[in-house]
Amino acid sequence: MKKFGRGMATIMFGFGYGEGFPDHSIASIEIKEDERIVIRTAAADVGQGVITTVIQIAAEILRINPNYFEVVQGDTHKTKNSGSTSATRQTYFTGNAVKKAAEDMLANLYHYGSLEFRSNHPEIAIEDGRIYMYDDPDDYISYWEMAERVKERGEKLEAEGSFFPVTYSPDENGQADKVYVAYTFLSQVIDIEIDTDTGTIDLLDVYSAIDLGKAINPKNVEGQIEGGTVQGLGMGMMEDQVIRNGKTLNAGMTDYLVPTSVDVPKFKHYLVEEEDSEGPFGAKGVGEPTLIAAAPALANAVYDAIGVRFFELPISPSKIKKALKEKEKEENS
Amino acid sequence: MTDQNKRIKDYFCKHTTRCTIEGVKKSKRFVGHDILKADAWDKVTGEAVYPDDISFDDMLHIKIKRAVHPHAILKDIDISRAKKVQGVVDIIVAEDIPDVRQFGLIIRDQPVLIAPGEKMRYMGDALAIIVAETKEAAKKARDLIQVKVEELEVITDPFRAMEADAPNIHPDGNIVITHHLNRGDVDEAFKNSAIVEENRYQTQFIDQLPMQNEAGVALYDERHGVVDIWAATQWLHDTQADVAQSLRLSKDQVRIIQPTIGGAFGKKEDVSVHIHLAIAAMRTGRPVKLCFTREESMITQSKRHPITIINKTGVDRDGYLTAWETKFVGDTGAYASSGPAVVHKGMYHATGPYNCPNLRGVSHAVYTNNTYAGAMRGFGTAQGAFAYEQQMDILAHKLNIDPAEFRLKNIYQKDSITPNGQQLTHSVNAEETIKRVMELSDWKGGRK
Amino acid sequence: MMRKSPMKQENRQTISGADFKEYFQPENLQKALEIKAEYKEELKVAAGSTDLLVANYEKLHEIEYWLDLVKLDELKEIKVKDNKLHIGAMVTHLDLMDSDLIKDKLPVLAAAAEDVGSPQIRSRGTIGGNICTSSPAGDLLAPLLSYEASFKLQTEAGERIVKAEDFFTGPKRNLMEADELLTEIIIPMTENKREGAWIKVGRRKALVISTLTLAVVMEFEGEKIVKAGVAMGSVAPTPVRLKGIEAVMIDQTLKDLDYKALGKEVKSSINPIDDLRGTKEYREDVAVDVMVRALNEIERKVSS
Amino acid sequence: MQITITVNGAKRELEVTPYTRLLDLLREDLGLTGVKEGCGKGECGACTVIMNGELTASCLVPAPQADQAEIVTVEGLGTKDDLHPIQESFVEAGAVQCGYCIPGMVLASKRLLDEKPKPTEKEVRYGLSGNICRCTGYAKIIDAVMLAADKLAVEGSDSND
Repeated sequence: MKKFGRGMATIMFGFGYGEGFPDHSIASIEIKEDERIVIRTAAADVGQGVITTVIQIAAEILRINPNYFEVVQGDTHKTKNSGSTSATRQTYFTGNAVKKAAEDMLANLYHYGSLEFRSNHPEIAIEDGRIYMYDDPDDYISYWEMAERVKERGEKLEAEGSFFPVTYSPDENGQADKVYVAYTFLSQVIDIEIDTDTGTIDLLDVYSAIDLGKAINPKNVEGQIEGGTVQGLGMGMMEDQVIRNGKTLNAGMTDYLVPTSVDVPKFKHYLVEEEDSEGPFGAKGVGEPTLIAAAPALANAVYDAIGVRFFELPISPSKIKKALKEKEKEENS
Repeated sequence: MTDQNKRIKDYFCKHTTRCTIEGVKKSKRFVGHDILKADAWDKVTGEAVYPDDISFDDMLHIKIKRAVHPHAILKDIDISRAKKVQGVVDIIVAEDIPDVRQFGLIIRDQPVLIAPGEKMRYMGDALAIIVAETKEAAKKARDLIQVKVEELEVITDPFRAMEADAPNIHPDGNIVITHHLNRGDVDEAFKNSAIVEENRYQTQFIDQLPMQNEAGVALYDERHGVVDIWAATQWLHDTQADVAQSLRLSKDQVRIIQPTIGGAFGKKEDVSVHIHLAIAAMRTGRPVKLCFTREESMITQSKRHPITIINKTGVDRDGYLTAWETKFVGDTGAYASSGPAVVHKGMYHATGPYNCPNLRGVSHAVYTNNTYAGAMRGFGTAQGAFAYEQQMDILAHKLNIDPAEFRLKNIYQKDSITPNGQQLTHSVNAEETIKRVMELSDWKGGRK
Repeated sequence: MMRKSPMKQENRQTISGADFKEYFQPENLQKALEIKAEYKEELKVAAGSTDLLVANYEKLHEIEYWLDLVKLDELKEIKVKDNKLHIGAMVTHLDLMDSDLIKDKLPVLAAAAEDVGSPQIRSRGTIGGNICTSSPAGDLLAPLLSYEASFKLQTEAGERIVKAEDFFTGPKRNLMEADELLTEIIIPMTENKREGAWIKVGRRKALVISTLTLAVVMEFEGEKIVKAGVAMGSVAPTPVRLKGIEAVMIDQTLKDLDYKALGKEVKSSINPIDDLRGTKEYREDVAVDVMVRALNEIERKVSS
Repeated sequence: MQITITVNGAKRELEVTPYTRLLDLLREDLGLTGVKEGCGKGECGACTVIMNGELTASCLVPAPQADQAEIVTVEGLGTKDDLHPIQESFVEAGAVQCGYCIPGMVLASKRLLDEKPKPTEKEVRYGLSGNICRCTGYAKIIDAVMLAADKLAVEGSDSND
């Protein structure tokens, strides 16, 4: 028999290292004569897309197509510290650092532009890689020519930005004014079916609403929600590294199971975008929060389906089947 | 990148500098759009270079001989037979590198190689670095190394580890760190609660399981005295610092270059191949490569902490949370890694996004002889949520309220106070996420 | 955006020193049998290699003598002879899934083949390999038992036919001699109406080793069950045929059978263990319910 | 020992040992590092190639068994400047995160669409069931395959005109 169940969970996640730990990111931007804009950051792109995120942010500020950007990333000898890709911090920290660098660069474009045009900011327009006077768009200087001219001055068209918000270390009672820079919130509803013969869970649908301030790249945010949720569901129903007497019994992917394409549910998302955080364009981090609600929502759905609470993870078929049997016994007695 | 130019007119306000704030907000051309991922082209064609894709001519291969027991004193290590394997270039044991220091993310408690007389504390501890002309020769030599140990009690349970008579895994005892939370008057609040619900939750060891195992290549530039390491890390400059201090080099002498990273999820925060690669490269003067197998990766590198969570939660008759008492005991395994930060971060989130005026909590990260636990997506709060969100559901059912309504009653608003006493001054839209997810799922208080 | 690394491997073509002494890749069976006779247990036999390379991961270089059957086209056929189906040992899971003959005559075997591992494994793994590995969790094994398959074991000098139910002697053990090769699987056909059911239980929906498998095959004359094959995997040290259950079914109609009682009977006839894939208790309890499910499924098929 | 294989259309004669896996041969001897090793035991699909028209875990093929085989790796599909429609769909659908599983996913998609040009979502899920992805939760990958089916259908009808 199949039993339907639906569960909800709402979670929060304070991102950044917080707790008074020095947490910052440094980034730089350089406009080159050869039609490239180089962003330098040590932020590790582990697949989440920070490279694309910082390009979008810089492109937005510098008003030029993302195609022109190149990200120099991941070399201790070419980049300054950007902090780790962890704690859901890169969009917020490195995003802000890049935004500041880009803003500094934009200001410099105005500065050098006003020198070239012997004018001042209100009369100057900057867009799509061109600097010109409003009244004569055809007489423009490209960013690349500007880089050349700045070079001729013996300077570089380069800008650096950093972001270093303050948090405080909690006291012996765990109390402080600001422990984390901000919080991301997410609510999820998960629909499942339990096969009472085998104790297995079929994942049907997952509905998510995330308070992320602003999605710099909505599709990549969706990718984070889907990927994080599936990891959380793996935690909820199958993943378990079994270590007995110090030795792992299932070292390898034969018996350490994660969900396959056949196991995963369908998704629907809602992005709550109030643009009210101090991150770039109001964005907050999403990486970790996307995982956290899945296991409890699943546990609540299991309870909804069969009326049994599971306090131990993962909620495996063996546990479900045993619980069903005990419940049946209880109901019969 | 696809043709963004076509879309520029749609999103771009021509007189940008003269727009109103509102106009600027709507005129975003790139932020808020589905710009295609910059690195996707390399990745769909197989051109992206991951650490294990890098090779040099004349490159040597490394295998690591690892612990033979989860908790034992190394009495003797005999590499004489292994050295005779054809193609073996170097076998490095602790006595070859007397100056090398311990490493670790937060506490430097991990030895680079275990020396005779020292303890192996889990199955992933390294005993010898085998460097050979081929992978096969390195494997064969590794399997010929003979090790004698004196076995100690294997501590597998953090509660056993905390007992007075448990042997110390590290000199300073088995409790790595303890944190507390205290707000309001919990005992009084429980007395005045309509319902008090107490449960014990247990989570498991999880492997982050990024598809790409730890791997890397290193090269020693003798002229400049710089060792170049191509290997993944989630924090370039921190790994650089850890490697440099361990090898007693200046930071400038350790250059880490990040190839494309095949997933991480917290697993690539810790040093894995880096120090062994550097040592082998510096000793042999040749390029060296070390790739973990999946088994090695699972046994050696960090896990998600199993945490025992005891939650006691009170509500009043109207369905408002009154008090919350929590205890987190996290098994951080043989080494601290991120453990000193993970377990209490979980506790700091123990109540979820819900207003609760009275709070008491304690958390311990505890050493055992299991594979060490460190960072994984969620960092203690995923374990915590499994507990608090079931508490919320259980209480809703006991109160006979729709679980969504119960959450809405207690959900954080702007200016709510977190368990740490932090006032949430901005960007608190938790309530809206509940309302939106109810809409999206056509929520009717449980079953469809 | 990303620069191509100058260090990326280009055609290198270097070969490291080898331990192996001989790699035999005979092109006919006789030659293969001669090699087997000469080298016996020293040989590692490679069919689809999907088990061999897993079992020897990180120590392939230690294998001295290989016997590769991949060029024995004579073992890749599925044919009917003397009212029996003959399946060559080198027939892959994918071949079984795709064969009209198998789908028509042995649907339970075809269904089991479809549940083996992944597309990547099914295209290479063979029926002969599944049998010779003799894992209690081998997905094809319960169906072969329930279809009363026999295995042809050949040596250089001769051959013998062994019933599937006698073949398996323990976990990853069987009664093959060192000079023998499994060459053919022989399954009797019937004029009777034959229906069956296949159930695989695992901890996820694909790419998983079975926690438990059940294959039920029944032959009917009219409504009467004249023959029954009931077999399970992963519930004992070997795949097992449940003859006691079969005996209860013979000469009955489906209507006569008490499905739940039979399920309970199944539970008491198996001897599972606790392992990573499930507890003993789980396997026993699931056995009851999947037996009922299988019988319901057969009932549905018979009546439609 | 010597074998002859055709890789991405080019015929090669290669010297191999039995303990050279097809995976090692492709990666180390031919430099086709788009073929990835994720587990070495056929449990993850990162090393997937198309061998004689079928999906194959190249980590489980001793090189001599690939003698006379036709192999397609991801490098045989499209280049960065001229993506195959399946690769293009993966980029456009946002199906790529860390990318380590992607070459195998692209090949599994190709094999599926070669056989079933208009697959249902369920067929796509089963077609990809031998390839583990840890980043994406598969949703965008499934989208990508459906998108690729549409693109290939349009392409096919164009060439029929």
